[in-house]
Amino acid sequence: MLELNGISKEFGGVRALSNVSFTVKAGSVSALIGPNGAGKSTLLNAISGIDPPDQGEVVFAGERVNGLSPMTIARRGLSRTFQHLELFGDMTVLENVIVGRNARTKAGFLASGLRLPFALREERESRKTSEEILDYIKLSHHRDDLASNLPIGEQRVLEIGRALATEPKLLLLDEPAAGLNMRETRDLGELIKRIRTEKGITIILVEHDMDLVMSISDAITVLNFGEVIARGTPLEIQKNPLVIAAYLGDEEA
Amino acid sequence: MLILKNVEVFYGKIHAVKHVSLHVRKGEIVALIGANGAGKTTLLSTISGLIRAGSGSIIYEGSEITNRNPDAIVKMGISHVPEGRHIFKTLTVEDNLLLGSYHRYSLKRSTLIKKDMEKMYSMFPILEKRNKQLAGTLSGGEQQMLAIGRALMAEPRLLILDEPGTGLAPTIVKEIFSHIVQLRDNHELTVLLVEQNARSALKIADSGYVIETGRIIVQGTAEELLSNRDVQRAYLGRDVDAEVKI
Amino acid sequence: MGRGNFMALALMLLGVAGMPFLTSGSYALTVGIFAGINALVAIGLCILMGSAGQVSLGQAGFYGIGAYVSSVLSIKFGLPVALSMIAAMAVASFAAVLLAVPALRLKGHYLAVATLGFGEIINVLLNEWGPGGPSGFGDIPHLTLFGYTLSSTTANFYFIWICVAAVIIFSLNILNSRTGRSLRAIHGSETASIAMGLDIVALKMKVFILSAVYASFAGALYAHYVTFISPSSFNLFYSVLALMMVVLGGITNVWGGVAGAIIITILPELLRKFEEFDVLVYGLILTLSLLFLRKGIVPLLIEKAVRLKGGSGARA
Amino acid sequence: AAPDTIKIGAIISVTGPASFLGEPEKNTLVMLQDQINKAGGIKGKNIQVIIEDSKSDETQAVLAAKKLLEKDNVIAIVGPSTTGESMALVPIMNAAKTPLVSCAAGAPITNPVGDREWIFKTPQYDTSAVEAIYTYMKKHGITKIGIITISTGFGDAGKKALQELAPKMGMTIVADEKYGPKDSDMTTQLTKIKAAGAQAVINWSVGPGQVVVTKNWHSLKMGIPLYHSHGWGSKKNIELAGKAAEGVIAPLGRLVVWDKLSDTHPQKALLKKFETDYKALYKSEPGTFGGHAYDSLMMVVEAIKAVGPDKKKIRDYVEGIKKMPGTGGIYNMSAKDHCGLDMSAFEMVIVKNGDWEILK
Amino acid sequence: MFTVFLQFLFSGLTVGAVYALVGMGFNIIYNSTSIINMAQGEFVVIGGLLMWFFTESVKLPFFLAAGLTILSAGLVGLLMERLTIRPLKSADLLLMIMVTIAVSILMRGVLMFKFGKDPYTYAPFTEGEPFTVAGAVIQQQTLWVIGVTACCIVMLYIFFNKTMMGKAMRACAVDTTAAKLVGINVSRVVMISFVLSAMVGAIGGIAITPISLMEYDKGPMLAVKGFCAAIMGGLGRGRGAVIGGFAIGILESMTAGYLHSGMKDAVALVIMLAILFFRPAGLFGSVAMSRLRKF
Ligand SMILES: Nc1ncnc2c1ncn2[C@@H]1O[C@H](COP(=O)(O)OP(=O)(O)OP(=O)(O)O)[C@@H](O)[C@H]1O
Ligand SMILES: Nc1ncnc2c1ncn2[C@@H]1O[C@H](COP(=O)(O)OP(=O)(O)OP(=O)(O)O)[C@@H](O)[C@H]1O
Ligand SMILES: [Mg+2]
Ligand SMILES: [Mg+2]
Repeated sequence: MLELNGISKEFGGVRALSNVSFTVKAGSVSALIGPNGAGKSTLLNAISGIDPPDQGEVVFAGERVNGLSPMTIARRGLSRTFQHLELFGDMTVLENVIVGRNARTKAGFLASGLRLPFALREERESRKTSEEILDYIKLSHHRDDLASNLPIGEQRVLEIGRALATEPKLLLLDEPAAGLNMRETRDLGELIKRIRTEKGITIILVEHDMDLVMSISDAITVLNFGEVIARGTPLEIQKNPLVIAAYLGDEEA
Repeated sequence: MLILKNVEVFYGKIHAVKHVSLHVRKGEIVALIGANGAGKTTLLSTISGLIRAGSGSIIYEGSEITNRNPDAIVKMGISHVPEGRHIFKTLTVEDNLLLGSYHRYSLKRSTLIKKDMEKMYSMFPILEKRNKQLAGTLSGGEQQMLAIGRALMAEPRLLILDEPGTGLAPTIVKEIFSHIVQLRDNHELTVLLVEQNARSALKIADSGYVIETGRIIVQGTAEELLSNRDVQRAYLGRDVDAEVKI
Repeated sequence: MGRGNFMALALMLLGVAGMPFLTSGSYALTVGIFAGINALVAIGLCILMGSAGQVSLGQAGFYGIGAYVSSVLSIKFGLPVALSMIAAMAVASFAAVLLAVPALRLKGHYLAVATLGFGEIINVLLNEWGPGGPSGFGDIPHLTLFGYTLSSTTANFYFIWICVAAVIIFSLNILNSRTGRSLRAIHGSETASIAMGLDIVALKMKVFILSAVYASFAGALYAHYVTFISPSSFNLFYSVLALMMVVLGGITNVWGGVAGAIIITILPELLRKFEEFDVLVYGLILTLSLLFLRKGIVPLLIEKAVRLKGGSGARA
Repeated sequence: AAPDTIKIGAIISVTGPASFLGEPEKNTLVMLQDQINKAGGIKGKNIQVIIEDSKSDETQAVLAAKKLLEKDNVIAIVGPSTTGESMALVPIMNAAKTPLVSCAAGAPITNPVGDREWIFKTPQYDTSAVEAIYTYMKKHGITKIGIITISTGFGDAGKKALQELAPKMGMTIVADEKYGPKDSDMTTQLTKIKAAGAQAVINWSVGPGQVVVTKNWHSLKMGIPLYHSHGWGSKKNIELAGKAAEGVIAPLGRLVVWDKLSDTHPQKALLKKFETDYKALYKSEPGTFGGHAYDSLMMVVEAIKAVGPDKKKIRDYVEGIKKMPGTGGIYNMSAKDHCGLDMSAFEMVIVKNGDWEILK
Repeated sequence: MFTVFLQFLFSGLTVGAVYALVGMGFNIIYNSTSIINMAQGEFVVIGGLLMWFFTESVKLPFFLAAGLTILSAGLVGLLMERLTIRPLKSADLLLMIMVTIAVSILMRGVLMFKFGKDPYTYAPFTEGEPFTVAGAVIQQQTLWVIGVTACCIVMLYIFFNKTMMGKAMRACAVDTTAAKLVGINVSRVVMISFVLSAMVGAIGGIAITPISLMEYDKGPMLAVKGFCAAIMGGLGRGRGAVIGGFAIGILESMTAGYLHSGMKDAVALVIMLAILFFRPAGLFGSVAMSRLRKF
């Protein structure tokens, strides 16, 4: 599904990513963990084209996508959420999701302004799909609330819902559990699992909550100082001394 | 050291904090636990003066600080690490830390403050490496470290922490907590702590309060709370019912 | 379109239809005409700023292009006025693309200055190369539609306000649709919009064009009604005035643009009796109303209405 | 107002960029109204001059005209102050069949006369002022000139007149420069004019710009004379420019130099009264522009005196005015000329010792 | 030829110095609030007109008059902030900017009421013949203007970069909540920034009036030019406004000199647009920084 070859990225002297390569299997949940500043968010930006890499190749669904605009990449079926929530705060929950449908709809200024039949049809359909998504992520009761008025936990879920509306093949989640309490984190884990199994969407997850990471991922990649220091299943990673030293710390220290 | 008596806070018509009274003793770490939207952030912001209390009184070291301006409250030795970090995004890391010491800054003290900055750098080495970088370009976790470091630069006697662990790697959270414990033990720092991970918060705390929809519903020592079944079920992630079934 | 909008539109049309019977003579109608012309500019600015979050201090440039191009084509090339108006809007769209190229990279104050610069450049060009130079030129023909020449004030009044109504409907349709949502999304978060697959470059470009088309249409209407134009009607002062209209009326709602345009047009007329002091009183009124209205008149009214109904009301 | 007052409208740039015109104009109108009424009005009826501020803006001028015509039912309108505003009113006045006597100078206001049936103006033609300057220059052997004009309607009209008449009168314009109404330094333009080898500079503007040009001209020690337009005619300009104004020449209406006229001059008595009355009332000088308002209003008043408050009759009377002394000159209107002044309205005036002096 | 060039340059410097001062005034307020204060031009006008009032009308000695003028302007800045900016608190930025426009209209109304529409001027700081440099003439007052500008530049540089107060001001604009949390009295800092920028504006007015005259409605033009200068140099950057101001002044002068004076404003603006195209945050502004800020 996704193949990274030698991704490097530098910010004025700071080497945020150096020669990162790995592949993500279709239909899996892959976690990306590592200390603060390891380059995880930078990597997600590189993959989604928001901040393209200096070097290396991103192959998505068999095609090279680096160099393409984030918009094009999104339309090819790659969607994401953000570490610092990036919701459209002045819009309602439903509207936020409908915007996600934009990648799959067409009506422009004239068609909308003149209410051409196809635009109206499209509008009805996006509304319907979006409401279904709200049901799916269990936010229907907030349908007409402003997104900025939701508690953080639900905002994180809403971002996932908005990303789902673009009908992605690959979903990148950047710290979706940050600011969530235990119960919400558990619900989030369930949601991610459902998205994987019911919708067959491949997921890359960046997260510091190890309980969540260990319980839902198939494979884990560990970054440190912009380099991949380990890859493996949750069990392997938990035992890896390098990872323990760099990131996990001794259990119950 | 800090006493809240019947504090109420409103957002327009929303009654966010209802008749809250609590007591933080000098040299104690007090944990405040509650679900999302319970009113924790609101309460902390009221203490530090960012939000005005509707009624009630807040007494700090014997003097009334209810609805004082935040800058006056900072000068009295209360420092607040807010939710959402609120670092100065377009200033450098160094300037952020320096501004932390704003209320005690004077030319005479500048070498002293330099030294304090070194301390922060040794606590968060990554910040030193990034010291000329604009704070807004730091990674999420680095920003959180900066927010904590900036608050410590004020040399507070009471530190208010609102979810300091958010976005931080597990090792760092542990480190920060052990620092806080050290500061309490060696410098009599008093801490009011809100943390989503209630278990780890209660582990370092001396006492705790549980707040739900704006009301304090349980209070006690940390041990009491850790062993309270309702608290366990609601906030410590332990599925008591399931365990019982097994 | 929503009930609120429908009712507002019906009310507006009723008012327009009744105006000529309620007032004697053409003074009030003339004020109404200018209010309508300003409303067109303000609606475009509302969409540009309120929805898409793009500041513009250059609307006078488009307004001027509309007036000049249409006038010149109809006088010098003898084009039918309706045709020259369309050509003027085309030229303004082209200018909007030219402006959008640098403007797309800018935001906030930088965008404000870039658009301001654009408006001023247009103004200098009109001064230097426009027919009549700074003194302007006259004898511009009235608009003729289906063999009927709009020379009377009443005819112009009706025609312009019908245009305003059409533009309002068109704009509301845009705003309550995929396009409008996309614009608001860009305003909310550009990063997220890109990640959602929005073509923000094209969208911003098009919204600039839309506001330019509205403003140039207004400019052409102005020229063919007054029949005399000079560059001083299309300077920065007008751009600022347009901005004042939308902020005062409420930037987030096209009705805000209409209301603001009406108020800003009528206000100086009401202040005539203050003579010398009108600038002072005008400034005072503006300052106070901005201080007390904040979100603008229309959003405030909607809020009031919603509160009266005591529930979650219709969004505009 | 009582029903037997005669209402005359006035549209004046009291505020806005052209307010330096509007200020003395408005003062003059108010003063004249009071004087006339105190003297018993016109055949026992008081006059009321309803002054509307056009804010130097054409749209506002149009609205003001509509208001005056319909709400106040005025029988004639005096003003506006600028050419653009006057032009914008042409169709309105023609449609309303009400006379307008403009206080602006632009030739297109009254030309072509065929389309300007109801429009008159009192300020001298720009071409007349240019003619006066060129004639004087030729006498003094100057043929190569540099011109510098303000980028407003006033400056533009002057520029066109200067360019149009230059070949006819044997002048060559070697440099043609501009500046904006709020510019604060014109040394660059003047340097260029000097470098182009001009024998004299002509500045065409009103407002503070001409003072700045004068100061710059002085400090550059350009060594060639500086001429101003008829917009220079205010003592205030000499005061502001200080010693830099010494030696500056301009074609001015006789208002500013009335005390230097011979007692037999037909304008003298009128000018003297106007100037002294104005000074007594407002502690400043009416200047050329106050004079325009004086002439415009007086034409209407004279007409009403003669033929009564009837729009058509007023128009016909004004068109028939002959040998009427005013502040701007001696008016001779006709069906072909709705201004009625020529070059003879001007004197060439030089600044000497901080005062005006008529050149022979 | 060189003489002519030099003369153009001097002219550009004279005009540019004022743009620079106005631009710096913008920066002071921008740095502490993110607001662009459209009444900045009126501060310059107040400086010029009050100085006239105190020297010519009240006949006070120069330094006393200048001091009083600067203080009065500061007071106007203070009143403006307390009466219009402070009540708005955390309102939308655009609204605040519109309020400053409304206030500028109000100020013009008051100035017109008090001073009328006539231009004013007074004697240059030092009387005497202009200096001649390689054939080009430079007035003494021009040197004063440039000198005063330079002093302001240096003082403001030290203030913003070397003092804690300066840093605190910048902090206020970035994040008010955060500023409060580190103990900054945000309301006072904002007030100080208005006072300071009013004073800087007034100083500009005092210096320029003997050269260019001053009238009640000169403000908007100065504001527009100063705004362009601040943007061209990069908002918030002291040296940006200075370079921007001089660049615009010199560009205008050179265009007038070598191309055509009618196009001078347009050419300067076209070049500014070109600069913004390649450097969207101005000459000295950092794109990274502007990305982190909404305005
Ligand atoms: N625009 C930038 N300029 C300079 N340095 C940057 C920039 N963006 C990121 N960095 C640096 O690159 C490093 C990697 O950042 P990144 O955001 O990818 O970390 P991360 O792994 O997501 O960390 P966290 O877990 O804290 O979110 C950090 O040290 C950060 O300071
Ligand atoms: N600015 C605001 N305006 C209106 N209501 C608010 C505002 N901020 C918070 N609230 C409401 O006040 C209540 C308490 O919110 P608060 O942020 O204090 O909760 P919290 O316990 O900190 O939650 P979290 O765990 O999500 O941080 C919530 O119901 C919230 O919706
Ligand atoms: Mg990250
Ligand atoms: Mg909280």
